[in-house]
Amino acid sequence: MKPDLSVSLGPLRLKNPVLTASGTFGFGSEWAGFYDLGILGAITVKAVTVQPRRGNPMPRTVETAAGMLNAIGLQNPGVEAFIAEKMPYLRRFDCPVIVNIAADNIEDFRTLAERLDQVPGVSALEVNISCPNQACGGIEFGVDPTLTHQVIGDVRARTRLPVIAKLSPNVTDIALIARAAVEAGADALSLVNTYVGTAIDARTGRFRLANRTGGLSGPCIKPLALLAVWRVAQAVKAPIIGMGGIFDATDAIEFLLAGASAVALGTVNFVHPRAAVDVIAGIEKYLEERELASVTDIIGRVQPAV
Amino acid sequence: MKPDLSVSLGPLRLKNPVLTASGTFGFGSEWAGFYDLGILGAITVKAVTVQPRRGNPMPRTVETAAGMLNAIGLQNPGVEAFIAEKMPYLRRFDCPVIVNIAADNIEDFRTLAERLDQVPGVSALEVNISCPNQACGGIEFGVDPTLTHQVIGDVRARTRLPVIAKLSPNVTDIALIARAAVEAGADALSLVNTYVGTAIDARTGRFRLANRTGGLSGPCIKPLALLAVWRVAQAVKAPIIGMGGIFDATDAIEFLLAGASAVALGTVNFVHPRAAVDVIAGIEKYLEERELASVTDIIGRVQPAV
Amino acid sequence: MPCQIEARILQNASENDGIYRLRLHAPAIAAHAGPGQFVHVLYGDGFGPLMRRPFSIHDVEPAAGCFDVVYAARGAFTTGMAALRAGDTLSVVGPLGNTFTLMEDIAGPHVLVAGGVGAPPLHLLAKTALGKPETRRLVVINGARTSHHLVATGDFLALGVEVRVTTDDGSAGRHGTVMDELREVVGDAQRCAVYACGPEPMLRAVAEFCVAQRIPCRVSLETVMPCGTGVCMGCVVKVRDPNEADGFAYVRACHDGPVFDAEELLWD
Amino acid sequence: MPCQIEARILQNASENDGIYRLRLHAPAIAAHAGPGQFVHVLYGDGFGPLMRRPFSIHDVEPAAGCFDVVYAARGAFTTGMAALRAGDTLSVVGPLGNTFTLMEDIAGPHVLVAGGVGAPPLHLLAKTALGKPETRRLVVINGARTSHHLVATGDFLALGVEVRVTTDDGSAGRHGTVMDELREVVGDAQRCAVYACGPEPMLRAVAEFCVAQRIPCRVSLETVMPCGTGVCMGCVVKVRDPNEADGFAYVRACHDGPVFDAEELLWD
Ligand SMILES: Cc1cc2nc3c(=O)[nH]c(=O)nc-3n(C[C@H](O)[C@H](O)[C@H](O)COP(=O)(O)OP(=O)(O)OC[C@H]3O[C@@H](n4cnc5c(N)ncnc54)[C@H](O)[C@@H]3O)c2cc1C
Ligand SMILES: Cc1cc2nc3c(=O)[nH]c(=O)nc-3n(C[C@H](O)[C@H](O)[C@H](O)COP(=O)(O)OP(=O)(O)OC[C@H]3O[C@@H](n4cnc5c(N)ncnc54)[C@H](O)[C@@H]3O)c2cc1C
Ligand SMILES: Cc1cc2nc3c(=O)[nH]c(=O)nc-3n(C[C@H](O)[C@H](O)[C@H](O)COP(=O)(O)O)c2cc1C
Ligand SMILES: Cc1cc2nc3c(=O)[nH]c(=O)nc-3n(C[C@H](O)[C@H](O)[C@H](O)COP(=O)(O)O)c2cc1C
Ligand code: FES
Ligand code: FES
Repeated sequence: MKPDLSVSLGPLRLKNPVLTASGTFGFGSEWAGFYDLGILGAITVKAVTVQPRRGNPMPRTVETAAGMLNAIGLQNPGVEAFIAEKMPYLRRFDCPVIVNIAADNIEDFRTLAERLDQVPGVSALEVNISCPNQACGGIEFGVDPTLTHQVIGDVRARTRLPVIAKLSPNVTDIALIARAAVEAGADALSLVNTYVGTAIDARTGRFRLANRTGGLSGPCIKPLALLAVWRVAQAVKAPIIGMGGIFDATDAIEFLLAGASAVALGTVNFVHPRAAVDVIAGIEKYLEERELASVTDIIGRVQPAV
Repeated sequence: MKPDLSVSLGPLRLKNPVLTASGTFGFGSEWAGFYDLGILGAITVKAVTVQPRRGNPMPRTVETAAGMLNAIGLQNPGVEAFIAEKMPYLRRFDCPVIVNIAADNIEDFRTLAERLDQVPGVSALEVNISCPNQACGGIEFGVDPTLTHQVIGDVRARTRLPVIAKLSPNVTDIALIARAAVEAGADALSLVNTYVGTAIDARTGRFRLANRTGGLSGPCIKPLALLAVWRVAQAVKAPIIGMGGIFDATDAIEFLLAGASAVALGTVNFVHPRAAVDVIAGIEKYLEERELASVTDIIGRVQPAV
Repeated sequence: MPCQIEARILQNASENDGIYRLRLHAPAIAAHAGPGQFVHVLYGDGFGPLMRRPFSIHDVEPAAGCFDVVYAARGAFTTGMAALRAGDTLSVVGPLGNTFTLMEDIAGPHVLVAGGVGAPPLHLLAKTALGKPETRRLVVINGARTSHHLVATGDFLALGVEVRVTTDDGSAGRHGTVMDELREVVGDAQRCAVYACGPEPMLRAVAEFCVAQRIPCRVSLETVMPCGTGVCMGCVVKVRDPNEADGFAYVRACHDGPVFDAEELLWD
Repeated sequence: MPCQIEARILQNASENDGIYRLRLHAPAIAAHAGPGQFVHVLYGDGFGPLMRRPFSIHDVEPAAGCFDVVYAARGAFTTGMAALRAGDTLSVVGPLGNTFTLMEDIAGPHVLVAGGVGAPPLHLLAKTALGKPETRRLVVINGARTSHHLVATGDFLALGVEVRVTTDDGSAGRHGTVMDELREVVGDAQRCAVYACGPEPMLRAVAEFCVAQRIPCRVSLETVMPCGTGVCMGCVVKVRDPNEADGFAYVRACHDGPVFDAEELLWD
């Protein structure tokens, strides 16, 4: 018998625990050549804002040791164009669509929650609280438990959709932020977003990114992301979508063992467009080899080294 | 004319800006086969505690993508054995010796500062505030500005040696901690210590480290460390010893451009035992090619990308 | 529709100073690739290098199921790739991006300006353009720093098209730049069309010249391309857009390009 | 005194199932290396793999300035290393660690217990021990899972020593483990000395047997070795130390070992 790969993220039931990470999969339409999007546990689309965003000047990305920095600047067509132009395509697949929403003020988060609440085909909102809050002098929403509570609470109050808080790892104590998000009503948590870093070109003496700083993703951050997931899993009961440097099924299983109920694939999509197919198959094979009936049998089951 | 490589770290004058990072160079005596320690700007030795420490059980380290995790657990012979057995060897070289001190309570930090104050050959103390403070329920000294101020202030009051605060990067705002350390009297700042992470073995379902968590070092953390240095350089005037993933002269120059007055080589010593020789030569060559008279001409001089 | 293939290397040999020709067996890509399109390449299972790198398609033999890439060994990726041998495999995603299409109603010559390793897409363009009714005259301007840096000159000559070589140091062809040749070709030929690929300063000079002279011009741009498939927004170029504030927008070089109309582009 | 050398590969060939013999030109290392010592190896400039890996010295030819390593292709590092060819270079640091020294006043045989890829240090020990007056009798017990996994059997035979082969499946030599042979050799020979290297469960069995039987025994241990030079404290093993709390201390396998007296060791 095939093992059962389905998992629950609060009210959201997924046929398997493999998602795409926001911003690394566009709005799905470029992927038709690689596989049927219907195989995915869920699709998480690129961050959507109230108004269209042009994004940052170039250069926007740079490769680093086993990773990359990005400073895209939330380029997206805005929520209205997203609904009109992107959702019709996404609705075609047998797969929940999670919409990642971003804003630099609370008002916009509320607007996005209300606007997306009734859109057919939208299965959940992922609230990207890693953006700098203009009203607080540019401090990220997600580094402060009070701001986190406020944003998640406000979104929660304006939608019947499941609410997923996407946490920033650039904090002293991520469990503290996780608790604030859950108390404010988050159904699930996504972690981690990127780690803030920079790169300098010694030859020219310049920053390599026009934006100076960018978000670090890829295999280099996996040890940090894995610990963040484990710590949050110890601190809260809410289900976790784990991500950060997952490149193959083994990586994904490590996140499940650490306590994630699902995983998201980010940077790997750029390198191995068919990664999701391999990761789903690899998790299934792992469970079969161990004669485990369900993927839930490994979630959070990591043991001490000796 | 050869460029001038000398730099100042507060009261400490170094013939060049290349140091070893604490814990990656032992107490120097294993290095005789690779080069004369006298070529180094300074030697920073492994953390010394009041009492001998046996350290953590094995496994203590694991390789990760472009990096490694370590959980050595401060294994060291204790301050008395250090002074009696290690200092005589270190005194032989034409090179300042920076002693890294660690403790899990304020009292021990005071004892170490007093005990090392008059030891011939000790040039400075590097205060490792990344250790968990027993009195505060295991929270790291270095993640809290008040605790940081207290430890650095207490060490400052008990020694005439230059005091270097070694900062933990596992914080929301490293500039805040840096300011606390400088206000408490630190002459210089070392950053960064390792990033806390973990690794899990999917095959066995176990943590890979006996200690579960460990500190991440190596090229994978360079983008994060470089930004930490740049941010702290914007926030305080105190000189900075930059480190985190430096593997060659180009990496070192990036840290100098970001605002470090000196750099320390850590993990690279394990991979390229002669790295310090190459980094010193590479910095000199870089300055020569640009006809710069002094290494101070590049410190903090990074420019915008475009 | 792009696909991902573990392609077998049929050949990977040095052509000129640091210039290599790579022949890959990948029928699904060879069957569809057009001039200007590229493949996104990765070698090794390790994470150094982590990201794929884009390379233009230089030539295709759909019948044999293979295509060629011509590349310069510069950084870590390309020097690593140069060490591979026939029989090794390479992961390729492609064909990606839009194509150079031959402009219509051009009375004069179609002028292909190929600077350095910008030659490959223009080689495939020349090959596909030959024999088409709209191609009355085809001129290739093939420039490089020195004779050692010339790329694909032999291939262009083998097509039987008119090739004008320039080198910065005069070691081959005209002592000068592709711009000198371009001005000359355009001067005596009204209503030509220009297609260019090469280093950014060259492209900018060609594009600005053509725009000023009202000569239709298409250029293929290179930017850093993390995904190559249009999903990351990391590769954008600045184009005119009257509907946007300040009159410009960022569009994806990998998906909306790499070939752009010179009229659209904004250079910083 | 260890040194760092960019060593040229003279040979890197498969010997048995996944077992390779690597010959390196590194005179400064070949001149000093003793049995039990190892070199710390790195290939490539990239960061995958990042860290060096330790390999025991299997044989030395100081006159030719070269030495041999025999290794199993297991993970990413060793399979990558297996793809290198003669003429390539490899960065080696060594010789590192302490040595196996022949125990004195041994009336009976010196028994070398070599499990799998634990054979190399014992091969060099056998070679250096031969002809020494204290070596009255030398017995090598050479065990592996199957005949395909046997390491260095031919080399031991070529030395002309007594070799007793065991395999878990009986595909070569005795059907059984090295322990079966060890018990037999010890049984008919009083006052022997044992030297062992191999997988940890085997080492532990050998060590515990010898300690119980009061047979002097030295074992060479493998732990993960980030630096190999004694500075990182990452490679420690647990040894008896009456001066410490709980009676044990951690000492460096790379610097204080890899060869330890079985009496000292504590197994978890
Ligand atoms: C559409 C397109 C087609 C190309 N076609 C060819 C070709 O036919 N032949 C050829 O020799 N080169 C071609 N290039 C350039 C080629 O991709 C770079 O030379 C290659 O990435 C260099 O990698 P490296 O690691 O060897 O050098 P590096 O030292 O890493 O980089 C050298 C240069 O390449 C740039 N680069 C690095 N990563 C990328 C990336 N992911 N995408 C784009 N640029 C990057 C760097 O910014 C730098 O300017 C093309 C680029 C693009 C965008
Ligand atoms: C002193 C010593 C001498 C050795 N001599 C030999 C020899 O002669 N022939 C031989 O085939 N093997 C020898 N080994 C083992 C060899 O180092 C490992 O097989 C090799 O590191 C495996 O690397 P890998 O990446 O291919 O495999 P991986 O998949 O990375 O690891 C396979 C095994 O090697 C271990 N390992 C990984 N990194 C290290 C490291 N830095 N140091 C030690 N172990 C590590 C892992 O924990 C794992 O158990 C020796 C080890 C030591 C400590
Ligand atoms: C190019 C790029 C764009 C991203 N855009 C977004 C985004 O719009 N919203 C968001 O919440 N996360 C965004 N992320 C973060 C990813 O969703 C993910 O959290 C992170 O990259 C870590 O996973 P990885 O290491 O697998 O890439 C982006 C990441 C990358 C690399
Ligand atoms: C094995 C190991 C042991 C370390 N021990 C110490 C220590 O005792 N005290 C300390 O302040 N930092 C210690 N560090 C941190 C390093 O000094 C340095 O801050 C860190 O490794 C980042 O630099 P790198 O990436 O160049 O290694 C240790 C690092 C490693 C890898
Ligand atoms: S490279 Fe990712 S969108 Fe173009
Ligand atoms: S490997 Fe570093 S001390 Fe042994």
